[in-house]
Amino acid sequence: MSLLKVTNLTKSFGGVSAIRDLSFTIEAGTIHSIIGPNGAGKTTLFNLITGVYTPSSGSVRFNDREVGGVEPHKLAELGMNRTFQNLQIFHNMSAVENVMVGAHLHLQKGLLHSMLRLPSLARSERETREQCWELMDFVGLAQYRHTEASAMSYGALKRLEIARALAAKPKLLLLDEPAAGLNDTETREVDEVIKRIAAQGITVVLVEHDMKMVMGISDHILVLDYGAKLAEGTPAEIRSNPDVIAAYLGTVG
Amino acid sequence: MLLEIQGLESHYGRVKALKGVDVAVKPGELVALVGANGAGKTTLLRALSGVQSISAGSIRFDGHDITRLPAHKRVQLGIAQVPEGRQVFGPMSVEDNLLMGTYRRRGAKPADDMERMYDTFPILKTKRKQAAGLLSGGQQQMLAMARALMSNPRLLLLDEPSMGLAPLLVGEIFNAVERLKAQGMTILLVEQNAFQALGIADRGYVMETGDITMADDAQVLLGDERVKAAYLGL
Amino acid sequence: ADPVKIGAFLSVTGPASFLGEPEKKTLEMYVDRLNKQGGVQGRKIELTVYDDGGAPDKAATFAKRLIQSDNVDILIGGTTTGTSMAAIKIADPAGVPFISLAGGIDIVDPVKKWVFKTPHTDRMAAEKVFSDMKKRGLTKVALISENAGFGKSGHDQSLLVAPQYGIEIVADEVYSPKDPDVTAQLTKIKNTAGVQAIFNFGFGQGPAIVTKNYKQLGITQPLYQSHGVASKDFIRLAGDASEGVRLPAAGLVIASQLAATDPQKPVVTAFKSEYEAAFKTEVSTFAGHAYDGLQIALAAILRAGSSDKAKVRDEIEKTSGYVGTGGIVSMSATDHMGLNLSAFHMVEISKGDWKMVD
Amino acid sequence: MTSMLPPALQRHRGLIVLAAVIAVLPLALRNDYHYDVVINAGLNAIVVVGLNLLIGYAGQISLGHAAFFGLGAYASAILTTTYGWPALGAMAAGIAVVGILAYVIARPILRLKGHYLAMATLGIGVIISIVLNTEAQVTGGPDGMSAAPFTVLGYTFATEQSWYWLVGGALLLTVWLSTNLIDSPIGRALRALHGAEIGARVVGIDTTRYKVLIFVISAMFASFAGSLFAHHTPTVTPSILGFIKSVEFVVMAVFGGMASVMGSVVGAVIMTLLPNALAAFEDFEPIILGGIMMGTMIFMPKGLVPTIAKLLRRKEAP
Amino acid sequence: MIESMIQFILAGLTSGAIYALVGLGFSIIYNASHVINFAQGEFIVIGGMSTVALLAAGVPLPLAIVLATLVTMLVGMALAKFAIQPAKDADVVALIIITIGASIFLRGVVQLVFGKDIHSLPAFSGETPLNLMGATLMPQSLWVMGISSALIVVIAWFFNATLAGKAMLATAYNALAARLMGVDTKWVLLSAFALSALLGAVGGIVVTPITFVSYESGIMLGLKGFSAAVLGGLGNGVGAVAGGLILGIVEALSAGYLSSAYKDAIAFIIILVVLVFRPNGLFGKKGIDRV
Ligand SMILES: Nc1ncnc2c1ncn2[C@@H]1O[C@H](COP(=O)(O)OP(=O)(O)OP(=O)(O)O)[C@@H](O)[C@H]1O
Ligand SMILES: Nc1ncnc2c1ncn2[C@@H]1O[C@H](COP(=O)(O)OP(=O)(O)OP(=O)(O)O)[C@@H](O)[C@H]1O
Ligand SMILES: CC(C)C[C@H](N)C(=O)O
Ligand SMILES: [Mg+2]
Ligand SMILES: [Mg+2]
Repeated sequence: MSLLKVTNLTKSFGGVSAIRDLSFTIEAGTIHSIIGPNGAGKTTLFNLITGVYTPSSGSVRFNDREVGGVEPHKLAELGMNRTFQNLQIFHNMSAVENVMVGAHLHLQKGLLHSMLRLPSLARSERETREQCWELMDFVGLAQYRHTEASAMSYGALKRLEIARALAAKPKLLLLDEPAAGLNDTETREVDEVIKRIAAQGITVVLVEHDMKMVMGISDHILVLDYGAKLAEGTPAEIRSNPDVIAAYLGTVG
Repeated sequence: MLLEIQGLESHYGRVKALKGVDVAVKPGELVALVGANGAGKTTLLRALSGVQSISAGSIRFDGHDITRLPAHKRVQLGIAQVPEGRQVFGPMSVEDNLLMGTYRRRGAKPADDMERMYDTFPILKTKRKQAAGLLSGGQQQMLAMARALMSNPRLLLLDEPSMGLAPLLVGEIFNAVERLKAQGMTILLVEQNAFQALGIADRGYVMETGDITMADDAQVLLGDERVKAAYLGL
Repeated sequence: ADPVKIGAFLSVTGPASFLGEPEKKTLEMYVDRLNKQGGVQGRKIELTVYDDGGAPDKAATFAKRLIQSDNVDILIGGTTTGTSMAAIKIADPAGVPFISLAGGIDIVDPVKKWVFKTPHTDRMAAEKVFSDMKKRGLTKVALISENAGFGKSGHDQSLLVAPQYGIEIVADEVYSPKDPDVTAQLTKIKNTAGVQAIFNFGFGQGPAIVTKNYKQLGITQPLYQSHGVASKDFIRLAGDASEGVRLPAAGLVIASQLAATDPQKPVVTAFKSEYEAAFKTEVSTFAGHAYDGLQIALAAILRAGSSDKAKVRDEIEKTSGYVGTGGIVSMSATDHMGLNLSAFHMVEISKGDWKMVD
Repeated sequence: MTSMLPPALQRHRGLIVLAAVIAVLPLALRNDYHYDVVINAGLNAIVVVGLNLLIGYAGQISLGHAAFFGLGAYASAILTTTYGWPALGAMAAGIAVVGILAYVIARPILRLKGHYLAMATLGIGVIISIVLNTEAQVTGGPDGMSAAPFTVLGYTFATEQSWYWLVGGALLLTVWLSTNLIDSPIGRALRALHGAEIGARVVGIDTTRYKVLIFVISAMFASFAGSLFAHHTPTVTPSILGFIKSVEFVVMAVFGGMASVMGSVVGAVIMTLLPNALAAFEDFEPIILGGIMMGTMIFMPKGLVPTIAKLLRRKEAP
Repeated sequence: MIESMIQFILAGLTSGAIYALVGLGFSIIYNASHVINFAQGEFIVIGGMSTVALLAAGVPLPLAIVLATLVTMLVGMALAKFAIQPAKDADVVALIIITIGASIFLRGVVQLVFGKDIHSLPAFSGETPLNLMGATLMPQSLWVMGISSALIVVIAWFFNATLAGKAMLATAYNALAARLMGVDTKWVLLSAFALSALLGAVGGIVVTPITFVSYESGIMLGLKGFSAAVLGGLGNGVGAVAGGLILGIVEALSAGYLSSAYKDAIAFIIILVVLVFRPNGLFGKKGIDRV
């Protein structure tokens, strides 16, 4: 059974369709990339899958359950999480607190419990902080353990979002251009991180323009153009697809 | 020298982000600046544009000391920037964003320039009445580039202009930069895509935690082992 | 000797500043003058004034401050009924004599041991107006009142006493203190069948706007105001529209028109000229309320021979035949105001000035 | 120095300092008026601590909180006098009613953002105040009404001293509960939805639920303080729940420091004492008060307590 | 009863035009800085009061109006320069508190300089009511409406058709980017305050013959103007005017047909209902945060 199944999905803004009649599936345990020209609808697709937008029509099934239009926090509970192309950092908090917010789902949230600060809460807070520090180390942010988010550079914040998403222990992780703003060496580090995430059994959906990375780690690639599917297949198939080369890769790929 | 930076220091609160940076750019030169996340590249460009406070050092532009000059006067002198994170005027239309690029060019006829931008980035033309904030990330990046060019600057500061662009467009951006250089524009280019940046640059600087650690011809840097290991992923 | 301490809390700012400001000026001027003349019984008078801005809760705090912290011997003030009522809760239990300058009848009815007041009550204003209407054969009356302290309690009193004068209230509208326009309410009144007169209860700018809108709509039935507008400011603001408006007022504003035999005449004439000489603005009855309050207090202290609070209170209650700006005051254990309708005149505005009609 | 304290105490540094101040302050209070001002400051502080949970932490502004304070006050006044309820019962009823009311209005209006939310809360405050002003048979209208004395288990709080300890205790309780709340996953969720709402939703935070929750809690704090106020003040009048009063509460919160529980206390105390202290300047009072407000916010835009805390931290650091 | 209906609407238009003028002032500063200037009401008071004082000092009305407007603009610019600009790192709430402080401060100054009396001005074209199908309207109301309409046209033109206007908007949307485009953002702030002070002063002068002016008039007018601006959609000139007129008309119709005691409450209920269905006001732009 596939983890995510998108069928005839359409989203229009005013008269313009950003996603049109799109169908595809994502198998559990794979790294699945989505590529396509700027404005092809990749981020919109992420927004539809994660509940930020409601589909105009069509269906999104996650774990065999219809989730089109379901609110993002419910999807997070079901095991979906993501990062953003336009960063969604909590600038009013420290780096590690940003990650701890990611762990929210798994923490005690009783009102009385919190207001009276029962001892179990204090303990769990301590533990969560430790775990989140480890996650920061994992994505290569060890040096930012005690930094405020507002004092971090763009590239560091991109990784912070990955750590935050991981803290939620997702089944499905959607990454929107995780390597943007990273140099080749840093990109390789993120590459490693993604592989290790996948190795833990988390299904990864990746939107990325860095073809070296995409071709290197993807099990499967979906190419979008003008909101519709242009091609689908293994990296090797995509790399040699003339339509993809014309619309997207050019000769650089 | 068109641009001469000496001993530049800058702080965020108590954190020193620039620790005495020296950089010089000759007229018509294309200079690349590479460095890891958090090295201080963005901070340097912000300081050059006058939107980041400077605690020591000096900046000379075309013979004037502009260290203390307010941002808008620097634009007037011909310094334009494509900032990190694009910084488009979200609620304003694409066209109005481009118009804002001509703000300091009184008497200019923006219409022609605008057509040129639309030729380079056709998607912007289709979207010209659309609010800039609704564009996709890559489309916004094109807009930021086009907007800066609308001011027809003498010195163009580019902070990761290829970020978020599709491979075809990355090529297009680098081509455009080369064209601008050929037309005589002076360019300071910050790029994570160090390989390509150094590939088209005359000279390059390497920045590490607020310091310039290497400065040389671009080709030399491309061949340098340390550069290869740290920035080119080789 | 220790000074005599008088504490005042007044609405020098806020919606009732129209009233509080002249009250404050009056108190300061006379205390100053008396001190130059040597004070009372050789003791200086120390006056402390706080501005409550018209807010009852602030008034209560200032009353507490005056009593507890400034240790005043007597309290004067409460420009409005609301601030006075709040302060009563402090002053009465604390056992400090308190002379209010506000109109609400609730201040002295039921009688509270330590509380007195100087202006005519809102009930008396209603009575005076209704008796004038009755005389003119106007029995169907539209009421329009300000939706706040004074207007509201005036409104309630009007409803209460109307039947005694055979008056029927056929329309009942309100407006907010700062409304820029009340033509909607007045149109409603205009369209109410049988209205013979209009009565407006309020102070500040509201009544002036009511009057102007009344003129604009070309309403022909006579317009009555309360003693809340007994200040030249009203005429100045309402302009021509105020011609023919009637209101009850104390003798002060019509000093020169009082009969030569009127015992109030010398008192009000003197006060009026002193006030106007000092401040270059025309006197209002509100200044008079403060003047009366101060005089009653000082007289009581003189008679008591000390500022002992209990003695002073007893002496205030014994005030008898004091000729003030509001009338001739004779208090008793059951009447802590001591005024009757006789000193309340019906005044009509004519050629931009007050004209006594009764 | 403070870093030597065990963590539990360190978390409550502010609370400990506050308790110490409350304990010794009576030495400086010379008469009932002084007590009165301090008691009012304490009551305001309770409202503002709650309001700051909403504004400072969750980033949702309310320009109508005086209405909740006022409703609590009127509930206590009406129930204890007209209906003869016991004080605590009336207080609980007031808190419950305000909580329910806040819950009902929270859902539709908390979808609004920024100034639109400010407008909506302001409107609700004004509407409630007009109702209380107009329905004079129940509320006494503009003249207001009084509550019965505050009697708990046969003990009547009659003296200012007894009120001082009562309000001091209530404030400490409020501060303690609020600090705990902030320092929990719930508090973090509130700050997160302030920082980036979509980001918060996507990692699993039901932002609507938390906004409603904190709106209701802060309204209930206000109602609680309002009930106490009703029993302490001679008369409850509509002026305590006007728009101006709501603005005052917000000013206190921002002045003391957004997202700072102790800031709220300090802000409330200063902004309550200041007008009293300036009363002697008569006509110059507004100029001085306005000047102080502007000056403080210009030079300490984060508010008093966070700015001073930052300065102290800088000194402490090696 | 069509006559009274017309009368109610005329009454509403009179109040509404006043609210609209104040609302426009809020919108301009909002457009340039996203600050809600709670001292906007004070601009009205300063404009009105200075005119009154100058008239009393023997200055002829037209000159008095010009001088009073200049005084108010100076005050507005001083406010921007000394109170708003220095607080550059402050977030919006802190700036709002500054403007609240400024309003208290200015109220104090006005009270000291001009006293606490309530003042009026002579109506510009007499006090003879105009008759309109049996309903009446003061000529001054036409002045208020006329001037509001003229100002809205000018303002709409400024923001939609001039680069300076667009630069002002751009500054509010993204001050950093505006500076990188060469916009002198300090100057923008200064001119926005000057402009909205001008609007306030003009408003104060034309409404004083109707509503009077005193040092405290600014509070209520400020509240109504803010409501008008939000109802219409912040930053939108047409919206502010529509919001003001709707507010005025709802108040008048409620007073006329429902209950004068609850007319203000009804107006706020309408605002709430509108906001529930249109969270950015009637004409406000939808938020455009993309992720
Ligand atoms: N809320 C919206 N309103 C209007 N148009 C939108 C909206 N969101 C997206 N669009 C349009 O839909 C198209 C797809 O945008 P999207 O952000 O999904 O592209 P993308 O594939 O992620 O591109 P990029 O690689 O540049 O990030 C774009 O043309 C964009 O302008
Ligand atoms: N607003 C800020 N407050 C405090 N520190 C900051 C702030 N912005 C940046 N810094 C710090 O200053 C240093 C330089 O940051 P800068 O953004 O200039 O780096 P960069 O070289 O542009 O990195 P990137 O490649 O990630 O964009 C970093 O250590 C960063 O953490
Ligand atoms: C006319 C005045 C005597 C009114 C009085 N100040 C009051 O508010 O009650
Ligand atoms: Mg995208
Ligand atoms: Mg950077």
